[in-house]
Amino acid sequence: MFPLLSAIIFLPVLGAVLIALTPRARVTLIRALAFVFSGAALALALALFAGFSRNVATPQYVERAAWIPQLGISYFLGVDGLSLPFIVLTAMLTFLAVIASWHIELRPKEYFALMLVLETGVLGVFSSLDFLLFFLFWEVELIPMYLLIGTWGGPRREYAAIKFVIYTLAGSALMLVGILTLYFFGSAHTFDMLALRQQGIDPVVATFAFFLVFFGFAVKLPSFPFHTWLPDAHVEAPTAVSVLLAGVLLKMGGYGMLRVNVGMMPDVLAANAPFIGALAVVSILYGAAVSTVQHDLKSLVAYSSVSHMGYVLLGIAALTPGSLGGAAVQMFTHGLITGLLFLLVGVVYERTHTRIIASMGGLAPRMPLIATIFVIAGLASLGLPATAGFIGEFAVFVGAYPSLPWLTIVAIFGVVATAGYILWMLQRVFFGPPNPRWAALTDANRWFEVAPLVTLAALVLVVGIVPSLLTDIIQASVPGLASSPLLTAAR
Amino acid sequence: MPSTLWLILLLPVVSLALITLLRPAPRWSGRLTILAIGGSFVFSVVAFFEMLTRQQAAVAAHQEVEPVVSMVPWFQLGKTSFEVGVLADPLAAIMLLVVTTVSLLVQVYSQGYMAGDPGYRRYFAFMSLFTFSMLGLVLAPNFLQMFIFWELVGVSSYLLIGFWYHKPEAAYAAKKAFITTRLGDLGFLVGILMLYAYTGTFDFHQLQAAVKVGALGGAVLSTAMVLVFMGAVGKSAQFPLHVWLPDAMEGPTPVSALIHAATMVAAGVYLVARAFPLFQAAPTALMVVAVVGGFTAFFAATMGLVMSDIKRVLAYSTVSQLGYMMLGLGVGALSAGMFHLFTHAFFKALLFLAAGSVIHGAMEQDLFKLGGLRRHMPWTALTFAIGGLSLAGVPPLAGFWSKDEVLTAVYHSGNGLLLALGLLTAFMTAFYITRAWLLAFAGEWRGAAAAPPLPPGYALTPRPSPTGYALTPGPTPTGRGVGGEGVPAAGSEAGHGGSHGGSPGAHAHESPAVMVVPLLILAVPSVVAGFLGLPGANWFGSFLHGEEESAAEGIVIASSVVLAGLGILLGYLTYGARAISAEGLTAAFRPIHALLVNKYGLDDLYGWLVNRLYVGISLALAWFDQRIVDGLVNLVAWLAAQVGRGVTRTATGQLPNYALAVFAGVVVIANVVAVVAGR
Amino acid sequence: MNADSYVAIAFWILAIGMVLAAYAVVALPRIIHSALALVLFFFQIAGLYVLLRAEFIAAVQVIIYVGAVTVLFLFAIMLTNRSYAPDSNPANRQWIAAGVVSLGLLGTLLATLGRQTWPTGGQVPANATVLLGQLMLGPFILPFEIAAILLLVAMVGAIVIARES
Amino acid sequence: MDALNAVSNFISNVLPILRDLLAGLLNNFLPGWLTEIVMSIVSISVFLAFATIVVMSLTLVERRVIAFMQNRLGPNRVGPQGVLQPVADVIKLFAKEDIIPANADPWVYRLATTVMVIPALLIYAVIPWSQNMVIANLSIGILYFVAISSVSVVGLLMAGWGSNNKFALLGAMRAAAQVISYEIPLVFSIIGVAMLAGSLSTVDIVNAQRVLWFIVLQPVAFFVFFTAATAELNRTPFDLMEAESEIVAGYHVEYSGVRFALFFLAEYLNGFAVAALATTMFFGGWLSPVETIGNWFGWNLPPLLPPYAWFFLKTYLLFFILYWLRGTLPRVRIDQLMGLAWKVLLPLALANLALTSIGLYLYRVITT
Amino acid sequence: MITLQHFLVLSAVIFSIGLYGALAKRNVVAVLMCIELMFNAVNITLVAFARYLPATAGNPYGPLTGQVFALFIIAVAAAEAAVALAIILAVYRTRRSVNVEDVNLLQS
Repeated sequence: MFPLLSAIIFLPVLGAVLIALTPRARVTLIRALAFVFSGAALALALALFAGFSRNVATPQYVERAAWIPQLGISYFLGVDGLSLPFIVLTAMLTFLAVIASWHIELRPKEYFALMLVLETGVLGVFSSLDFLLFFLFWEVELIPMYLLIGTWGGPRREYAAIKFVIYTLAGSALMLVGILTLYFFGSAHTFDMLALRQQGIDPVVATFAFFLVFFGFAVKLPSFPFHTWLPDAHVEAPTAVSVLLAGVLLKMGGYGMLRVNVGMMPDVLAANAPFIGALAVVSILYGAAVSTVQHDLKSLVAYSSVSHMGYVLLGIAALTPGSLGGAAVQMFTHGLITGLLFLLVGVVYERTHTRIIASMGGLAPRMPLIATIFVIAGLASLGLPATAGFIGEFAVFVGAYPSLPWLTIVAIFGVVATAGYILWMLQRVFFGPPNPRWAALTDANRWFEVAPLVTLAALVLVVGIVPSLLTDIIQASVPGLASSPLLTAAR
Repeated sequence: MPSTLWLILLLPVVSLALITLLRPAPRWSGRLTILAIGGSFVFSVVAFFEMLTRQQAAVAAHQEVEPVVSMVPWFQLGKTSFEVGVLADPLAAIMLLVVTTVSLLVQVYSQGYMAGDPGYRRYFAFMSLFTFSMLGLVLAPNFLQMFIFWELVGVSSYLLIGFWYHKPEAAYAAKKAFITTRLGDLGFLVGILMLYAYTGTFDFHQLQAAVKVGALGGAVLSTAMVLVFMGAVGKSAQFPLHVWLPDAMEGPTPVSALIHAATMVAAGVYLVARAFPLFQAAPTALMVVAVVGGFTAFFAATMGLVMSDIKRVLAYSTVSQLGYMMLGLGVGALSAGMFHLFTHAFFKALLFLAAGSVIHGAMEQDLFKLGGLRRHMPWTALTFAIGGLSLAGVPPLAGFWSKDEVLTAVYHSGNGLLLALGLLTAFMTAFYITRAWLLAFAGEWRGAAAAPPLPPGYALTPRPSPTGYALTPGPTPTGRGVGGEGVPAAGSEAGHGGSHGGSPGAHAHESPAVMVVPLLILAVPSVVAGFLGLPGANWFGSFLHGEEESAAEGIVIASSVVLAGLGILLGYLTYGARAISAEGLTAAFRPIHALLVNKYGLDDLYGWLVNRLYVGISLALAWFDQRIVDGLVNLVAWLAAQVGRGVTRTATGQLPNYALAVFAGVVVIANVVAVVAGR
Repeated sequence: MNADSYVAIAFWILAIGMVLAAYAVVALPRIIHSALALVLFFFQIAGLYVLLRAEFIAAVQVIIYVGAVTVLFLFAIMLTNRSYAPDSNPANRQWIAAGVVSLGLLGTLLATLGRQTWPTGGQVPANATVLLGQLMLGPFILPFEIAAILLLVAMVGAIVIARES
Repeated sequence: MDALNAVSNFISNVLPILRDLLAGLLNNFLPGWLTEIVMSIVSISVFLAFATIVVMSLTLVERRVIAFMQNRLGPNRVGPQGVLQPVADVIKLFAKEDIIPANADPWVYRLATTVMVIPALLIYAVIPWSQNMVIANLSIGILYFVAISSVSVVGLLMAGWGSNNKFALLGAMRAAAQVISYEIPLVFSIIGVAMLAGSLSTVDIVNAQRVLWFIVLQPVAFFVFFTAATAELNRTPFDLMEAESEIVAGYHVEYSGVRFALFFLAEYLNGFAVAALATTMFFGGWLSPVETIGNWFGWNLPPLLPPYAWFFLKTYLLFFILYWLRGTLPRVRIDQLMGLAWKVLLPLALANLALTSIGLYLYRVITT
Repeated sequence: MITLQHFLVLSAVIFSIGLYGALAKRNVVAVLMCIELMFNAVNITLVAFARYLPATAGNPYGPLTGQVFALFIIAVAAAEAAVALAIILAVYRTRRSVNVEDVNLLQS
């Protein structure tokens, strides 16, 4: 059988190698290579999407090869309903990010190569079914991100990049301890994620491992109070990198929680659900409140991510089939919406050369297309029905309410707060009397600006109107995640 | 029948999609919208008559009328299947009729009113979106879909209020409207979640069945229904979430007529009506509905007394009338509430459109600057008067019958306080509408016709709309070609010639036919719609319920008529005959007047809550985030750096030192391990 | 006077000689003497290998250590230290600590060795050299090749580093 | 025939038989371990005497041969035809004063000679004078030779350093560099032979040549071996470290008397050992060529001479080549010296090795 | 009777002597020599294991792998010595010293 997953994962890195071999001066060729290889990965991911059996819960397209058999480590890939959406999302956002980076002038060779390497890392995380392989890809993604932020970022890029890397590394270091705890203290002695789901482990040890791993994912998610790297990283990162950071990298945290904390230790999660749910609710409201008073457009969107990923955490904490599915949907839709928002912030910044909200205003007549899409994205972000944002939030609420009613009710206040800061931001940036300072600005008028914006906006609407495209896949595996034999035995 | 319903629902979407994707010429977008909504209207009529037949058949068979339902699965997640579809029963059929009729007329009217606006196409796209959302709401078979379209009408309202987004007030009002209603939706959402958590369904009929078999009830149901009612409070601008509606008048007047008077704001009422069987099973919730409705009716009417903006007067009147409807529903009279909704839709739309005509013709909306317009715009004056009288409850106009039915129901409920509030409201309503009419149409012109100041670099484009000056950049007057200002809408050319710069009052003129005709059309139901619900021969109630309503109470009719008459008289004496000095009244009731003008300080309170308290807390949290949370992170980094700096001293650069340390470590560790392992 | 006795005699002679030579390497004040003591040590260790029936290793030991490595040392000494002064091989400031650590390590090692019972009676195959060759080109082919590459790299590297630019 | 065979056997194995005889004699009245010690001392004495005689003979022959080549007489006064000349030389050298330079490092200076001579003697342990006349038939015999011969480098450096003389030091370093460089092609050339024989043992290698001498199969290896060995021996034309015109006399410039004699001894012992090993590896060792050629044609010819006689004959003939070279060739330059090692001999040896491997592989494929 | 333990003790002693020298010597060449001592001490153990460990079933080479390891160590040691001495020469050329303490670029 054709190793479709391996092909998807390693095509980008192949492209990166080719780019690395291309002479520095041939910028067009470099762009074309990045375009072709990320596009090829996307095409294969869509093929995967098309070929995926919707009614099978177990991983498909499995590839398995012994790697370090002495330690039970293998090269083990597969997609199930949880990972497929994120593979597609990653491939798509990277492709769009490549397009949106078309005009990068500074070291385009390194830029595109790193972006493709990043894609490989992230795709690997979403496809790995071996815990060590998972961890490996988890770490692989860090370095290109560090360089992308640290080289192409804003004025405080080094600070932001180092903070990002060290924070994530701190998380992943603890996560590694957790992984090893699961390996050594479990009954299975394997890194096979599917086998780890079945294994027996001492509850105290499991709790220990749970929180170690949880911390690693919570940093990535990010959940309050581990979120402060995010605004810094976003504010400093270049547009396309922000898109990937918010659209894809954060999802690794939620994905990991679903895969590991829910999939392997649901009983521990159930025991600590109120605590984690409270963390989620704090994230939601705190993120929204802090968002409201941001002066920088980008950090506003960044904090909104904290808030939105709080819904994911809430869905996970609630641990009902519906809420888990909702969490997965919310992650996917947040990827689309926040990706779109960062792209928009990017094109606005391209024109105004400022991101300070107070200095904008009345931009809408100057850039109607950007404004229109910004409004669509904003409405989606605040969870308007018929946009993607609604599906995830609503599903999380529906799923979480029976399990954590009070926390859910408090969390719903986040919806209003979100509406508050999004609309206020729109009002201050786009509405109001036209500012003569911006009289000479143009609308998004270059293909590499328009294409990603329109694509993502269309997707936001399509997913909102026909969510079954997404939910059919998630439904295949995600709701069953919590039903490990262990959990049933514990209850 | 289901296909008819689907067509009703989907036609506006088609027009929305066509306008958005094809970007036709502005006037074609208007025509497209009218065509689509006209289609919806026709099918609504068809559906109505079909429903009528069914209903008669059901009555003949002594059965409850069976609703028409058509469902499609939407998506599935966890154990929940989310479905959408259409449902039609008599309630929905009436509402469809109201929505499509008023919509159609308002769209036609808009062709004149919005002519030449640069956002003409956008306007009609939004209008299509709104119509679609409203129809979806009306046809919703379950709470989920209700909520979805609930939000969608909210966003349509947001978009349309903020249509002239370059006006800071409009942008502000739009945001305020959305967020305020969303606050109510929050309760709505929690209510839905509660219901779902206890029954596992969103479907109205399954919920009713659950109530019937006793699976749902008691405190749970009451709580849930009160929460659901919160949604209605927000959307129907009931106290305490009414503050957005007057501000919403920043939108174009047809929008105010359609959305913020006739249809969308009635969605709250419709929601309560739709969930009425559930409310009936939760008397506490119903009581809350009645009290909130009654209080809002009175409360809003008081503010209507002192408003100077013609649209605001109407807005408060809307709030007040919505309170009536809620009151009616709250006391258990579904048909009374709905009937008032039905008549109110017509006469309030009429009033708004007439007010729009005034604004359009006189380019002024401050009552104290208007005056004497009946000579310049007789049709407008006439239709406004008809609407006003209907609102005031003068028999035999439509408003009289419906309001009377509500009051009768309140009377039957035996709650004296609510009845008193209702009657007082009737008096005040008559007074303020008389005041508004007299100030606008009687007397002499008091205002100027100066154009509002403009920001530098922008030229005023000659346009009939006074509230939304069109702004295009100086160097490129046509912008991206969105609705070129030179493109006149059908029939709107007439009488624009000297629309500005003339002597005071002289420029005022009657609106074009495309605007006047809808007024006249709307005037008809404003007069006669009440005959559908005559006490004793209540066709409306029987259509809704399949049974007769209770008879009228003479005393209620009498007192309401008398009070309305008194109100009109007082208004005439004050503002028409000047027998009573308005200033004197103001002076006499100075504290109250001030309170009313300041809207009881509620806006200020909310403003303080949001702008000071919430933003203050947010600022504090942002500070906390920067200094404490991030500070801790940086502290850890700083500590690590300090430790590193300290440990650096051991880095002598001397390899032997390092090697010594390594081997010393080896020795120590080896021995420790040996001791620990006991080997 | 059997074979074991010869082995024992040879072992003790070599062992004492080796320890003395090793000590001389460390203790002699002139670096050149240390290097020569090292040669002696290498030679003795080759003898020890012969005792252990590892003739091939012994030969390799002599070829590489005596013939190459020591010569390199001697070259290095001769190229860098022209002085015949008697203190060309001094101890540094941490020699006491180094002594303590070394003794500690020795103690640890000896204690560990003492606690363990070691197997006896293994047999080196008669055709050990042949087997060694088969091992190197069979199961250990990869390390063998890597060692070859390592040596090549080391050679090139040494030339590049040592060449006067 | 039996008697003839017995005589022939006695002649062929004269030394082992004598040794066993003596050991058996001693065992009668001495304890076993003492016998072993006595036997060891006797063997060593015999060997040393033999070595001394060989070296003396070599010096004499060299001087006479070179003289002949240079068309002069050479030493011919002491004894008949000057045969006692070496004895006179030895007496002269032993009688001289042993001078240690004042600035020298005395221990290193003294030890250097020992370190030079002992390996030279040790090499003889693996030289197979005949089937049974080998001191130690090591399984790694040839490797042993390589190993031991490399030790002399240390001695060179010790001598150079210990003298505390810049000419000595330079000479020593030149010599060391040269020896080390040539050791590499030397070893590679040996490997070809070892591959053909399938063993590193010298006895096995000789026995592997019963059908065909390896000089036929490995001419290149022989060339490389002999050239490299010449260079290792620091003999002309590779005697740069003793180039009088450049660095006076190289590393042993300060040595005199008996120590100088020991250097001399070591040099010639090494030279003879190299010749002996070349004989062993390429010329059939003790094997009689007569017998070998007879075997080709199926004739059972007698060996004509005892094995060790054949061996000595061949060895002396090879050593003659060294004289010949000395008499013929000029000294090379230092860069030519190194270039020859690295650019000519090493590639040749490697190519030879590759060809040998391929040939062996093909041979195995064909014969099996 | 010489047993494995004799060799191991010998190895330990030599290793410790080498360690002392490596830690306490000032001359880089001396340090390197002491490191060679340590290498050789390790080699003694490996070869001794090869001699004394009993053969295991299924492995025709038996404990001969010890000798293989020793060979690799010798190879690596040779490479190390070559490179190290080249470095020493290079350092000597720039600093005119072979004193370990003079090479302190790592000092912060």
